[in-house]
Amino acid sequence: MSRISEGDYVFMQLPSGNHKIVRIVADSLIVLGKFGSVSANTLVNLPFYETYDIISKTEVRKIAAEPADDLETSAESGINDVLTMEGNKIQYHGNQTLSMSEIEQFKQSGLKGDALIKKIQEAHQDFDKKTEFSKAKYLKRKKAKYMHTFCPLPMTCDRLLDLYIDKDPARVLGMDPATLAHMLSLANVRPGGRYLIMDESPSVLTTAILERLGNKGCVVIAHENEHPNLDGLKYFPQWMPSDDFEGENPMVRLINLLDLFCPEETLPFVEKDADSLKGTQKTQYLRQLYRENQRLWVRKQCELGFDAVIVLSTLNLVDIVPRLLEFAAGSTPLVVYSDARENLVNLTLALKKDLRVLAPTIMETRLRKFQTLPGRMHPTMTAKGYSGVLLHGIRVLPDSAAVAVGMAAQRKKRKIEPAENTVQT
Amino acid sequence: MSRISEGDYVFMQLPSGNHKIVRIVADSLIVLGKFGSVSANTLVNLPFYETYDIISKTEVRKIAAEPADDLETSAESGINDVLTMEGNKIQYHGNQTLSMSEIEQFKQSGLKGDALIKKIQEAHQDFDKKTEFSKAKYLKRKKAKYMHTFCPLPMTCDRLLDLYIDKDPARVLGMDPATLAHMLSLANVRPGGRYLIMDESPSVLTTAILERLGNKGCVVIAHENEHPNLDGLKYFPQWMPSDDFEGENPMVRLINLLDLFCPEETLPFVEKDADSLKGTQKTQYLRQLYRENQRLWVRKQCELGFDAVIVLSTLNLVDIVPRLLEFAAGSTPLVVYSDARENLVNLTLALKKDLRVLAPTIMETRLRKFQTLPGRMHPTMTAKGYSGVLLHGIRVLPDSAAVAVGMAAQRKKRKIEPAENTVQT
Amino acid sequence: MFLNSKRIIEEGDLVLIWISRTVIRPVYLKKDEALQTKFGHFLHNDMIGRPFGSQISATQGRGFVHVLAPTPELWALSLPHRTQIVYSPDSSYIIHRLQIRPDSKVVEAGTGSGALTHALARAVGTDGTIFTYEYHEDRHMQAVKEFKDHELSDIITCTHRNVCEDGFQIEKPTLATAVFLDLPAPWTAIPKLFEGEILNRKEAVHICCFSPCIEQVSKTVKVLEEHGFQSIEMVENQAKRWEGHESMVRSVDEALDVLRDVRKRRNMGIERRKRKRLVSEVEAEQSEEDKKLLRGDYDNPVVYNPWGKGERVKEGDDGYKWAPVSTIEPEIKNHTSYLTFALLPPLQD
Amino acid sequence: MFLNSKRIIEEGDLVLIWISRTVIRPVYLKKDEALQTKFGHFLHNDMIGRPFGSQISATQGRGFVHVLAPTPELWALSLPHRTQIVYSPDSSYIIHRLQIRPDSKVVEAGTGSGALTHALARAVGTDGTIFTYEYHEDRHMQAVKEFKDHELSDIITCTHRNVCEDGFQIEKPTLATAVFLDLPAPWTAIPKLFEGEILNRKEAVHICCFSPCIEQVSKTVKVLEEHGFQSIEMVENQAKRWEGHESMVRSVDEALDVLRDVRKRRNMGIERRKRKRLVSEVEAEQSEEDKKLLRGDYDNPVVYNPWGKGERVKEGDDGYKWAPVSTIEPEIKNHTSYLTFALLPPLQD
Repeated sequence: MSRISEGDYVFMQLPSGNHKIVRIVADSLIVLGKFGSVSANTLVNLPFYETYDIISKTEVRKIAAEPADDLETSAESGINDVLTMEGNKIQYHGNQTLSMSEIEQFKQSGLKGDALIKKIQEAHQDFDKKTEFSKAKYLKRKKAKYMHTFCPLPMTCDRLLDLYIDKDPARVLGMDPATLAHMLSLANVRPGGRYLIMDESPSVLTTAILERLGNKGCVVIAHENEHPNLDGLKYFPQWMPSDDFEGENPMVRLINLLDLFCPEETLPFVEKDADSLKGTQKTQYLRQLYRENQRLWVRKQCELGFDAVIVLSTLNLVDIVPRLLEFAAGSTPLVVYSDARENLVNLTLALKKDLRVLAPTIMETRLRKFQTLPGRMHPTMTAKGYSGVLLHGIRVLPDSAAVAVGMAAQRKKRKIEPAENTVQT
Repeated sequence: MSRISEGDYVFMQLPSGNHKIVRIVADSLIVLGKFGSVSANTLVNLPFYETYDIISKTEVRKIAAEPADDLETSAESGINDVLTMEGNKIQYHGNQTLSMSEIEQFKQSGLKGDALIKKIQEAHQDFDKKTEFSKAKYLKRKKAKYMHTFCPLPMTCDRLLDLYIDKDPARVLGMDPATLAHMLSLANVRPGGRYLIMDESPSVLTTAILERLGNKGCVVIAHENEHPNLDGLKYFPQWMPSDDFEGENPMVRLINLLDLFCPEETLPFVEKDADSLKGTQKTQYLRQLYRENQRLWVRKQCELGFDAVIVLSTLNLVDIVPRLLEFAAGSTPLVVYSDARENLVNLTLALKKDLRVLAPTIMETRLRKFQTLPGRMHPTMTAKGYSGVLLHGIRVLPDSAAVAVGMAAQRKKRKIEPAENTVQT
Repeated sequence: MFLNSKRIIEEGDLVLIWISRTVIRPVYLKKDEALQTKFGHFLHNDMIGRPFGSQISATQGRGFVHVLAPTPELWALSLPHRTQIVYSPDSSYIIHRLQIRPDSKVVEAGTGSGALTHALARAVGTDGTIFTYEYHEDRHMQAVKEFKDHELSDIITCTHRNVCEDGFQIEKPTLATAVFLDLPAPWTAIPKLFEGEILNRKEAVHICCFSPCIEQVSKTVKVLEEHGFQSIEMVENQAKRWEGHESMVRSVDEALDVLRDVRKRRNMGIERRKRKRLVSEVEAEQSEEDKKLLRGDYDNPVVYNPWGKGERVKEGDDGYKWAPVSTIEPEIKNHTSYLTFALLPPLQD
Repeated sequence: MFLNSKRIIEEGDLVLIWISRTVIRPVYLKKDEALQTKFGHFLHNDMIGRPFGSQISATQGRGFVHVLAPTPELWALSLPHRTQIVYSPDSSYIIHRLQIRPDSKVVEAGTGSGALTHALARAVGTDGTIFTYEYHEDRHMQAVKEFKDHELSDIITCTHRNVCEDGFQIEKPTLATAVFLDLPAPWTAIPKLFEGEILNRKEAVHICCFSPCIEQVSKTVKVLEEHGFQSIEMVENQAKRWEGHESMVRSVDEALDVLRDVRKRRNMGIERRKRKRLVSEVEAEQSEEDKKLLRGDYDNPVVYNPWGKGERVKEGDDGYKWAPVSTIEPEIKNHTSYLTFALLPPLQD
């Protein structure tokens, strides 16, 4: 994964700090908006992680610069002023950036990229008087605006999530990367595991788990609609489930809630002699057979118990989670995400009465990014607001006496109490 | 307020980082637990803010040291190790502190205070090899344990709150100082203002407002029980309300919810000729008269409207807040504290339907303290967990058409919508 | 204006016209004038004589505004952001920790937008004084004008000065017990506090330095220690704003019924296609409802649609189940500045 | 053990006995042995053959425990805190950002308690390798033993070494694509990564330095830049734990009724005293209920007591109204460490 290949989805980091996912299709033109366009063929075999300047549609040049990603453009104390150091004294010069019309003149004179930046820099009368910090900030800001550069990065789930958070956080239920990461650990996701999940995001949770599975194990997606939302999975063609009846052991298996919870309502599958069928009838039959086998595999796994139940859904959690719990093996984690703590508070209260989950706990993890410019270190001035939290607990098996009297009895508070309470009450 | 006077309540900062409030009563003994005891007379006229070493019950000595207040005792990466610098290299030496029995030996040899610390320090074989940081930390820790020192500070509401947070945060509904401070600003508390409050804390909110009022204005405490909780107010005798009928314009006035909401149920006050009464009968009558005048003053103010309504109560907020709103003048702030965000979410939803509060908003403010030792700057490793939040909004007067149809109509969503919504919907 | 409890709006008053959370317009009321907004035309005459907090309707249309009395917080919200302002979670904690009381004398540098100065003025009231210093001349002039307009000139003394170089001394002693420094290099200003009669050394003096970068804190702490300050403590104040909303409660049984509905319609479609091949006229016997079902269209009212999918459902609409949730503002103030507090004990005679 | 999906407990298994949130005991099961706790006596025989997650009752008394399969997170919870551990909100984000995948090769220094090492081992699985280094000999020995006991020795290669001085090179190339440094001076270890076949320079290498103090971050960032690392980003991960509870809903009408009740009893008391002075025998005519009321005692059952004041009311008890609320842990982890991430692009041939 160190060079771009044809067919790849590539995550383009742009000088503005924004991102774009492009697909490398032979002979196509890759359009990066105001940062220029370049032919896909030119990109094939370029190393990832380097920054390139677009010279023309068929020519790019590797440059030393790093894309602007750690510099804030938002307000900072005195940021609109030019601060200069004279000896030990700090002087203010007010806002003295070039006017847009001056910059336009430079641009129309045909200057581009680095050369344009240099010109603007020279024209800025106070440039030499600036502190190192404000110089760095000024250059980065100008670069972000006028450079035709990009930095190609391989697609990862982390980058997919970043993209959604930038463009439309509601689609990922306002989930921040630290929370997603925490879900994977708390759910004990590991190569070879088999996980029952609900994923209402455009497959962000799904791809995150798949990255951890490698080529072993399986994700079963229980979806509430006729078809699941696999929008993000398309950037990872290796995992995309298909109706391809030749496929073996797919990493992603699908089941809708009706087939999951009410198998008795599934219409009986009528076996046929495939060899006696022809053409589309045969193809159709084999596809149905493949789906039926998938369904049977999932139902079998439901009986064996999954290695974790992981839920990212806007269905009433108090309603859906206890039903999914039935399919978790003993001692496996339950992890539930919600974009509102209130939903998980209600779920906790319900689970406290349901004895099948040990120590249900709500966790809130929040990342805080910093600017790390020398001498100017501080958390970024603004950040996305996240309200998402997760609940985790461990599926346990209440003792046989309790199990014998059935589910209804379990929901009532039982006389037998956990060890720690025995002495406390 | 620069020296201790007889009768003062004094906030004692102790070497452990703990605090204690003591009252300076002539000829009494001030007991500071393991940090020693000293006679109150010895303390009278001592300057505040200095640190004193207790030599004997009748003798203290001013010392240069500052009480240990910015140093953490909790775990820090490698804190249990002795780190030494040898050239540029960092060496580990494991945990090599003295054993308790060794220290006890020193103590039994009669050593005290600074001398004891020095001895322990000398005995610590690796002391010279430690980094400046670990030296500072080591010394502070030892000081905290063996010094008989204290630092007297004047009583303030800020310190009162600190004390409750240390000892029993539930009594102040887990309210952190930043939230209290924010309430005062959002409620527009200023000298001369008249505020209607509920204060379920031991008067922490009350004293915070009183500090801002100086000697002008008034706090009316609406209390749900027969008597309000004025536990914290006793440390500020100047503000303590009394049944003293000689008192004029008390800063604190009390009214219970029944007298506030149902004045028609208050038994009619029977006026008498005070001069015709004698002894306890007269005293009792004058006291009743004083209370009645207070009640009338409060009811009058209710009609005029208060300068803010500030609520710190565990009564159902959706129930109590709309009732209190009636007594707020137009354009004055509503500020409500709760130890659970859920309660304020419910209140926000109720207020959105009730048109009398503009832009009800929930704010969460959290302080994060840092260790500022040179070269070892970081947020404190642990901190109290606060869950409290506040709601604020502005009391407004819905237009007359709406008012005319009465309160019931207001609770329904009206056709007229705020300006910003007119274009959005 | 900022310091009284006026109840009725009069001509000449400064009012803050609340148009929306993000649009608050300061207006001095004058007879026969009007406020023009994109939401309508609002007559000053409709406001004068009414109580503060009144809802005023546009001369035409359904728009309305609220007319509010000025407070430091509302004023800060109404400011076009000339420079970064000290936001209320910070300013309120600063005032709290600096133990500012009615009658306090406070030194502030720089004045900046004047947002904190307003809050400080409210706290000290008419018996106290704020001595505020600003290097930037335009900002200084702007602040002087504003404090005059806001009738705060008696409380606030403005000085145009680079305190880091020229110190704090003015013609009269300031004798402050509280100091607030919002400067790029507070450590250069701290020594200047000891030149002239700036601090009231008979009382404890509380100081707060407000710096965005951690390196500024290190330098500040060092210089504070060198100058005899104690109880040095640095804190950050992280504030988040939440709103209450109602979120639709969608049950599993409803989800299952949606799936059953889809399955039923699909099966009927299969049956229909089968039958069509055999006896096409059978179709004519179907009921109207079954015919509708066969169309399999979500716009079709017969489709089971428990959550109003594709319809315009407003939060809290009847016919659906709702639960309270909180949502955070989309962009939070992740950092404002580090607040370094310290205390200078009184000098003993 | 840590890497499989075993369902049934067997003799010899390592299980984690969950006694309470704060007491989790690692136990290797052996026939006829028992676990003694202050809550009771638990027989290994009662656990062997049962499914993981089973609830096991004490041989006498009402106490019980749960028998859990080990995971890195549970293992970390069970640790007597030998040294500060990397907590799960941090460790999970570190693994995420370092893009650790099944088959990754990872360099970790120092090993510490091994909590992160366990999580790393789970992430790389049997096809990957963790090269972990520890200066402190006791800790190293302890870790070696633990990884062996946990059947992770094939995945984890432990080296007793001061990497800041002696580098990372061991007998075989490590060729790592991810590096985690939890050292007092990571900037002294970074140059050592370029000595020997430590990094896989054909792939991008991700690094994370874990430092509690901000000054350590400054030095680290500088050295990372000098060594060609890019996309340098420092973050803090603030995690808080919440619990759901039910809080009693107390209405205003109930509060008013309590006050009315007090007032009524007080007035009756006054009346009674008056009458007593006049006709003491009238009192005998009072009803039993009025007599009770006159006692004016809160323990008196006739007193109106809607919220069970003075009684033992358990959260959620019938007869009261409750609302869901969340409460935070009384002491939070305010800071663990700053996480500095960076990326070293692959070398181009």
